[in-house]
Amino acid sequence: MSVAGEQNQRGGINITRLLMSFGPLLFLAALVVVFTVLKTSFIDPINLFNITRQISITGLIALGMTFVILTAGIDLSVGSLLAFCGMVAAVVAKGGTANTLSLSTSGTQGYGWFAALLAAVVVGAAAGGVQGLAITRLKVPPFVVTLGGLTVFRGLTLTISNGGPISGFDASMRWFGTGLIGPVPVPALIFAAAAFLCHIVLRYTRYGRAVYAVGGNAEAARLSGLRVDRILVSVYVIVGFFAGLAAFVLSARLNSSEAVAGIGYELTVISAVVIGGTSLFGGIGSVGGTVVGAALIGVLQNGLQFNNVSSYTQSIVIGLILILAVAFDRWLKSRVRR
Amino acid sequence: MSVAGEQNQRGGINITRLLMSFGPLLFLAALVVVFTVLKTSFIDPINLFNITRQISITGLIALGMTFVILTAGIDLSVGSLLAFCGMVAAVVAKGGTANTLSLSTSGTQGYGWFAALLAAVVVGAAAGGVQGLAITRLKVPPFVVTLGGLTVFRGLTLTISNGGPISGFDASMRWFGTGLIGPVPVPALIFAAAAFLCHIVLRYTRYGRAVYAVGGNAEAARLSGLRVDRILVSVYVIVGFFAGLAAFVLSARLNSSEAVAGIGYELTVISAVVIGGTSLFGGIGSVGGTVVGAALIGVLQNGLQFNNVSSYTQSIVIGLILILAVAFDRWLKSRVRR
Amino acid sequence: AEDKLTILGSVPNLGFPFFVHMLNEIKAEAAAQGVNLTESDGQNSATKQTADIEAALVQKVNAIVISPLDVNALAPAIEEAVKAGVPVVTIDRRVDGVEGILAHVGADNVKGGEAEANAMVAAFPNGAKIFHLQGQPGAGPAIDRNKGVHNVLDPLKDKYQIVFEQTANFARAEALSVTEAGLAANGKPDAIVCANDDMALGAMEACAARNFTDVKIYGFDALPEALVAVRDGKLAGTVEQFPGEQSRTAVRIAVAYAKDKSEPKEKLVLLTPIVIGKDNLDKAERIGETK
Amino acid sequence: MSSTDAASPVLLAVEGVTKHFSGVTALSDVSLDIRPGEILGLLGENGAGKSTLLKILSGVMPPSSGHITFDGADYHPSSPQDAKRLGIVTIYQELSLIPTLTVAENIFIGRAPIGPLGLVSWRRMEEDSRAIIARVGLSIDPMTPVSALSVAEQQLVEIARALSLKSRLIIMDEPTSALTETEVQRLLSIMDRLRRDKVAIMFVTHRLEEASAICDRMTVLRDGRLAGHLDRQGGPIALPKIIEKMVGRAASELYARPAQRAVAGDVVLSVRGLRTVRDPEAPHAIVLDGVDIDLKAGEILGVAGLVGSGRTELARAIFGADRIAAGTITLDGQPIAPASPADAIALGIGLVPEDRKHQAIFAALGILPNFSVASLGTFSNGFGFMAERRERDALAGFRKMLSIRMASVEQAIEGLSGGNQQKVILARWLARDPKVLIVDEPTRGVDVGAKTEVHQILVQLAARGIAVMMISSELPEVLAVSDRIVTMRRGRITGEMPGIEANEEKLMELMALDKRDTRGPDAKEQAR
Ligand SMILES: Nc1ncnc2c1ncn2[C@@H]1O[C@H](COP(=O)(O)OP(=O)(O)OP(=O)(O)O)[C@@H](O)[C@H]1O
Ligand SMILES: Nc1ncnc2c1ncn2[C@@H]1O[C@H](COP(=O)(O)OP(=O)(O)OP(=O)(O)O)[C@@H](O)[C@H]1O
Ligand SMILES: [Mg+2]
Ligand SMILES: [Mg+2]
Repeated sequence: MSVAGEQNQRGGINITRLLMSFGPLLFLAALVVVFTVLKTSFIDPINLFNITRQISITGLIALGMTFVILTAGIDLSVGSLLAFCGMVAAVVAKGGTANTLSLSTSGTQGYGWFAALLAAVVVGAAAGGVQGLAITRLKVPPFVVTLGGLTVFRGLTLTISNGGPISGFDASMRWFGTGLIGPVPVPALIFAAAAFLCHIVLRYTRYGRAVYAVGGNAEAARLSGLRVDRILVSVYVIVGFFAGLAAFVLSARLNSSEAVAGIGYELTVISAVVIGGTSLFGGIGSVGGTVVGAALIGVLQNGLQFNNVSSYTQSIVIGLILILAVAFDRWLKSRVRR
Repeated sequence: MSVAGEQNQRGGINITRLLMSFGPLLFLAALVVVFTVLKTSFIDPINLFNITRQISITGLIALGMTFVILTAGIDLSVGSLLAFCGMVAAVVAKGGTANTLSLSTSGTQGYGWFAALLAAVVVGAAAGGVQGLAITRLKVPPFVVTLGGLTVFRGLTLTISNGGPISGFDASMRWFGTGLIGPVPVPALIFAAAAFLCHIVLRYTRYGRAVYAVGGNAEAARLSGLRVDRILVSVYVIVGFFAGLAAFVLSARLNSSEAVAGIGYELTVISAVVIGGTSLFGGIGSVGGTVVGAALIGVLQNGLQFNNVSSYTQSIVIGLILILAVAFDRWLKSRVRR
Repeated sequence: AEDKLTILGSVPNLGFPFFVHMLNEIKAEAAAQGVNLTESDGQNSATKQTADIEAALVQKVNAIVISPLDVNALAPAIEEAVKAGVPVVTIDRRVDGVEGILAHVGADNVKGGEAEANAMVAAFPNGAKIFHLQGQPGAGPAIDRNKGVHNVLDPLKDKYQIVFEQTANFARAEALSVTEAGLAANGKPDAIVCANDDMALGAMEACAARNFTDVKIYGFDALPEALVAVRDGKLAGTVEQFPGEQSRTAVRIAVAYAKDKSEPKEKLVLLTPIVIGKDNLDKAERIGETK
Repeated sequence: MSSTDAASPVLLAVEGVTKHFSGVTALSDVSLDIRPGEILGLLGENGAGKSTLLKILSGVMPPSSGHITFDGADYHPSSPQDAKRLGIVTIYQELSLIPTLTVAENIFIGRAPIGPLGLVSWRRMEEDSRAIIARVGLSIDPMTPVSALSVAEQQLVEIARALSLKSRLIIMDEPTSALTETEVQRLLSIMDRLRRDKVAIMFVTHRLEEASAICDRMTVLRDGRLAGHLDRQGGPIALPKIIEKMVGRAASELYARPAQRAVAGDVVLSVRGLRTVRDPEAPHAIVLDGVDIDLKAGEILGVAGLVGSGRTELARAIFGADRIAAGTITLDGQPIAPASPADAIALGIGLVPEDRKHQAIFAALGILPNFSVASLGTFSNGFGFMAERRERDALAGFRKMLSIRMASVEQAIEGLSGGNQQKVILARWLARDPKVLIVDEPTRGVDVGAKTEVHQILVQLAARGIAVMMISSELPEVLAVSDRIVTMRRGRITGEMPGIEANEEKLMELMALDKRDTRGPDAKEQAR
């Protein structure tokens, strides 16, 4: 290989890198342009902030899911776990399962927002940890364990709340869902901060390296001295933590924790991660991609609703665009071969 | 290697073989015993036939899904595709989308059960084929393509029927859902025949062995001269065909094709396949296992219902048993050398 | 307890509070009548509900009280029960075309949708700009309620414009984000008509966030939470279909027949749905739960 | 051996073939030809482009430009099937067996014997495949899944499969890299027989003695270009001539025995009575049957043995990768019981595994993370953040020291040639500066030049006081680098001698008192 070849190679790699992150981003930009042309008010700050707030719930879970999928795992239980953590948060916030129906409760009975938040994330992380242990100790594939979790957590949630919602939180808790800092919705800020943190962890820490290694080749990782099982458990703890955090924000936003919350979220969340370029076979992917993937789904849904497209047609369009976005990304990458 | 060693080895394989299929089977047997002890009428032939009829719908799709998962693929669209094919069958059977509500319609307007059946399976196979082509040509992972398919087919179904069901088929069509041959429900017979056929195809034909090879290592299969892409497309055609067949049987049984049919079936179907010992990583599995897996889920649901277990508790128990069944299977296999 | 009668009480989906209430009332009435109850949750699947009926027939229940998920899809199972000589009373959703159903107790969802739209029309005699949030596409009540709303509004198209019509799948979180999009795209509407209370409460949050407190929002089902919102003036109204009364009546009819073959006085008991507003809160069945 | 019949027509001719991979030119204007009944050696350093050329010929990838004819007709295969149909059969460098299927099914992939009803006859498949693998000296049960076989056994299965296909040209990309002398000899004699049957063979190997012994002609590649052709004129082609063509300068001695070093120091690692259990996940693994072994600081201990003698198991047991049933391991006088590789690594033990693709590399990841994965602690600060600067500097050092050829450290490791991948893995362990380094087939697939470099590295490590245990199936290599050599057979140590006294005959005698019979009665008894 000649020196010229080497330099060329290096240039090639940089272009690939750029395109790898730009593929979904280009697609996102195109969507925004199309929707703006269709209806200019689409890019009103109000609407854009709406979108950021809307994607923040599934986006938070998608951050955790990125860790899981990077290890070649999957977590189907996130939607149910979100409902479960939300219910736990509600019980803690209100000091019981009794439903105070007044929407302006001062919440004196309960333990306040901080305890609720703590309860949600701790329960989420613990539930994730239990699933992680089932995966590593019982050697049951993640798909199966978390599919079981999907029904178990839903059953637990319904049992706690007896099917109904628990509603009415105090203003300090609701702020996390509905508040603004300047013009920016609080949930969007929470999502941004969490995404930044996850990016740093995955990109710049020893732990992040280990996650990629385990996903890239678990056997080689073990023979390189990584504690593969611990790392696997940890990613399910992380996704559970984020499900808990998302549950808290969602409950705060709706002023209610519902037993039916989060149904089908697993597919939205996994879509966001995969559209963002993370490989379901592990080892390849990034937080930035996931954020773009979540944004793409959010923009698509909002934009179609914005144009009052019939819900039947929406389903069809969203499904096709999902496939096309990933196909476009693949095609771009294949243009610039490694 | 000595002759003694070889025999030993061979013996080992047979025992394992047996246990591999017996793992879930033992679990199933245990469940049946437990439910019978709890309530003797559980093993009434009527109830057992009810169970076989109940599992036949998801069971049929699970047969097709076995092919897909053997190639390390997945199909999330089956539930929506079922609804779509069911709607197509209804339109053909009734000659339009008009809803005749009477149960005793003679269906003179439509094209009869055979045309409906044909339409359902052809549309199903074609839809599967299109997804297969998207997977092989656009290089989009099966998870993504069929997730897109999940929403696209649902949207199409709703569009055809404008949200409502299409009901009221003639007696000859309904026979496929509600008829009996001797004491045996027709859907159960269809399922049994299809399972037998799939077993023969997978175990005793070159095509079947190629499916295993592609799932074991697609690149190696390609280097060995197999037409990997064609085989991949074919398995999605097969699962689509079975979704169509299941749709026909379901519509016949309910005397109605609903736009909301099949929601969440993908998870039940994949559970059946995986509980039956088929590996989500491809290359390992069997039709027998899938049948046992489907039966296990059916028995569990029926048995819990039979004992009037609350539906919330049912969710919890089903989720846990799903995990335990697979864990038990793993544990058995790890006890006995291959 | 050997000779105690057993009845099956089956509802479409216990994930929704409406049906939890319905089953609770069935339970309470069954206890009051001194019969055993086998509970069934359709889990939003016609096949599941069918399977539950089949299991109950094997167990030889004495009567079935059922709110079918889908009247067409459950018809064959109900027919089977009738053929097996088990009396069936349907609640809320009426199954046509099956001979021999003992009785139906219900309040028509189409009528409910009409009542909801009429209440809105009455509140805006001069016409209004309307958002309409529909239920889960394909689900029976979603279809019927949608039909009812359109029955009233379609002839009045000129005055009552539906500028934004989307599904929010009966879910609060979706209603919130769908309404947000609607508000951003179309500005403030005069009224939002929703196919259930959960969506109404979600829409309410979205309006509150934009300080659009004078939008009249209508829900459906008269859940306690919605009743409180109506009381506080945050929702304009919600449709009451008396599910509890329906359930109790149905159980009474079924048990009476099962005990001594006494035919019900009426084969068809129809309760007229009403819209609960601030002024008639006391008519709401579950007002007692709002304390 | 008959030399090529110059009169016979050319079977396959390659003219001016070039292949680019986004910026890299893997092949540039390469031409060669081969006739029926001829064995053509294709030689060159790691990354010279040999595998790329062979993949083009077997239809895996198209050339960027150039012209190929087969049997006088244009030949543009678009898939491996096209090649197969013409009777071109390939044994790939990266093994291409299906791990989840049985040996028999792998042999009959796509052409399972069909019974009367058009259904697959499993009985015939089993019987026929038993005969086919017997040809290459394998006597395993054909119904064993391939995933349970060792690398060497897999390679033999692959060879057996290729030989069982009707072929006019067989392309072999490093078929012998995992084999020991016995199997290699058997393969060479089969090749000779095929030559007499007028089959053409293209043969790639880094073991030049082998190539010299069997090839009629050789084509040598260097940096993707043709470096020249060599012809057997009367006798075997001499090694120095080959090396000179390969590296472009006069050859030094191939396996230069490093100057004898100072006598080794204290015993660092001591193993007594080591036994392992039969692992249900790897039922074919050799069970260690009471191994005693000592490893001294500053020495290279060579471990020789036939395929399946248990050398890999010994390494894995010491490294904590497999469960131990009985026996003790002491490190620096302290008893240790590593329950996982992480434990062993923390104690200062390193292992370069034999199966690079499955056990060592992270194919999709860059070279940098591949390099530092075992030393994340060293290359990160107290807060767990990576010190990337230090990491890059360290890699740059090793890149120079081991002359690793790469475009950039960002590049995915799968884009490197096999030899260069191996060097990255060596660098991974060197970065940890272990007390004990076990290398299992360290030069598998590594070219002569690099091989010598690896040997030098091992010697330097020993000189720094590291205890090195080298498992190798290449006896010349064992003889060249080892200070001391032990031989293994059937999970037991069968002999030991100073490197200086050893020669191939003595070792072979200790390694192979009887034929490959690794699962004999005693091994089995032990398994209970
Ligand atoms: N898929 C690929 N993408 C990019 N570069 C590649 C690819 N395959 C091979 N190369 C490059 O082409 C060159 C030739 O590689 P090749 O595998 O043909 O070497 P080789 O002679 O077989 O080496 P070895 O003896 O190590 O097997 C190398 O520089 C390698 O990095
Ligand atoms: N990673 C592994 N995990 C489990 N078993 C393995 C592994 N690698 C090799 N084996 C087992 O080792 C057996 C072959 O013996 P082994 O490889 O130990 O012999 P060896 O003396 O190391 O010879 P060689 O290195 O030439 O193969 C195989 O049947 C295989 O089951
Ligand atoms: Mg090569
Ligand atoms: Mg070995």
